[in-house]
Amino acid sequence: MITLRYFASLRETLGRSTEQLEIFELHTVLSVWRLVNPDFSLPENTLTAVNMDYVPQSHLVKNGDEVAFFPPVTGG
Amino acid sequence: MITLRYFASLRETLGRSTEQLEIFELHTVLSVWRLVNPDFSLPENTLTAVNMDYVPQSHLVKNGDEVAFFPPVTGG
Amino acid sequence: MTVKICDTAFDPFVEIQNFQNQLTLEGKFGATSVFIGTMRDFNNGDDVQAMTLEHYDGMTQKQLTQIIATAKIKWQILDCLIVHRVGKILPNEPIVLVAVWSAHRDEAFEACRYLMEELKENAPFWKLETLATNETRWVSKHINQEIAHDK
Amino acid sequence: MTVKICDTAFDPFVEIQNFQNQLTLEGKFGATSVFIGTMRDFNNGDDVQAMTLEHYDGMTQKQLTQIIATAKIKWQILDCLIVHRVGKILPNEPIVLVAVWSAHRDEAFEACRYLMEELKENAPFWKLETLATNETRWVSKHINQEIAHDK
Repeated sequence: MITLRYFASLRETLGRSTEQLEIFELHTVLSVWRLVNPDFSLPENTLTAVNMDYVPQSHLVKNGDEVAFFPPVTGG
Repeated sequence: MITLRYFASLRETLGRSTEQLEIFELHTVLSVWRLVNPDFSLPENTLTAVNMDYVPQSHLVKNGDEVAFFPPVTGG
Repeated sequence: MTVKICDTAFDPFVEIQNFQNQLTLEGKFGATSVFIGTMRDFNNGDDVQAMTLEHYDGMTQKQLTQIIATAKIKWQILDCLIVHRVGKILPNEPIVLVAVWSAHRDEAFEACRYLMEELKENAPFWKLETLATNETRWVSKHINQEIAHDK
Repeated sequence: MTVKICDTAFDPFVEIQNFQNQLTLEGKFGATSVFIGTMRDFNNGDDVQAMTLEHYDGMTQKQLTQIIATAKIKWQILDCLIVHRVGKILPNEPIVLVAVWSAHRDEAFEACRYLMEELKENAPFWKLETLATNETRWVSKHINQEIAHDK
């Protein structure tokens, strides 16, 4: 089981902030996105994190991971 | 009449902080120093100011001026 | 080294004083460099009446802790404090506070600047502005290059 | 734009707060950059028990006012405050405070740093240290290059 999280404008666009997913094959961050959002390609500039560390979209996910997708950050 | 002022270690070395002087000829900051301190050459790195603005030692002084001599500043 | 996330208004000077009072660095620090980001009532040419700051709770703390760890390797920091506001913010309220204590001025200045730039680059915060017109918009790094230099 | 010379101890955070409270810049400033120089109990490898700060009254204010005028040309500063201590100072007491208010972060950071560097370079202050041994010595820029980078 992996947990997916969406933030800010991406959360609003998708209409949800979190969901859970069983994975049975090798998956990258990008392929997980495609699995759950087949009709909506990952917006350019989206940042991706696994277990709260930034990772590239090619990063392999494993069971228990928290995978997050969000737009460029604008704090401070 | 011009006013001379000395600060910090230079004031301590000379044993006075201020003095007044009549000048009757053209004088630069350096020649004024030599006039009042004939036995003590102006220490290297001494900073000079006229009327509270930094000036080079070649700056001409005139009656009414306040001429100051002091070591490198160390504030802040 | 302390990171605080606040969901209500904070007074940056009270935060610094309270933090400094519990430090045991008397006579050891010669330099304190502080940055405070405050909400303006305008941005990108528009009047703004409020802002909602969303963040990724947990990742924020993790990223800021990593940024501080890197700063400690680069400069001799005696201590530092980062406070960041989340939730609904009104103009003139502080958004972020970064404070660094060091023996020397160069290190305090540079580390404070570094922490602030890295925070803006990596900490997962997002600003939703409510304009004077009641319209809302997500602050973007891309619409206007200005924004990347703001605050 | 305010320059204050204090011959008794001052609280930098109270100074900033009082100054900021009388500003009429609500919602206009997004960035405040602050530097505080504090007396340490060591310098150049020696324990220091006190310091006496001499200055050239009048020239100090004139020089600082000129430095601020130059900074205002270089950066869009909304306001700034410089407070400098003179007289006898004990370890852990603040020596100098520089605070800059601006719309944007870059300007606040850069102007604050500039004011501080120019102050150290041009404002007529001199430090006489009293060491733990009761010996006194004038702090010099030349004995040790470190000193130029201190605080």
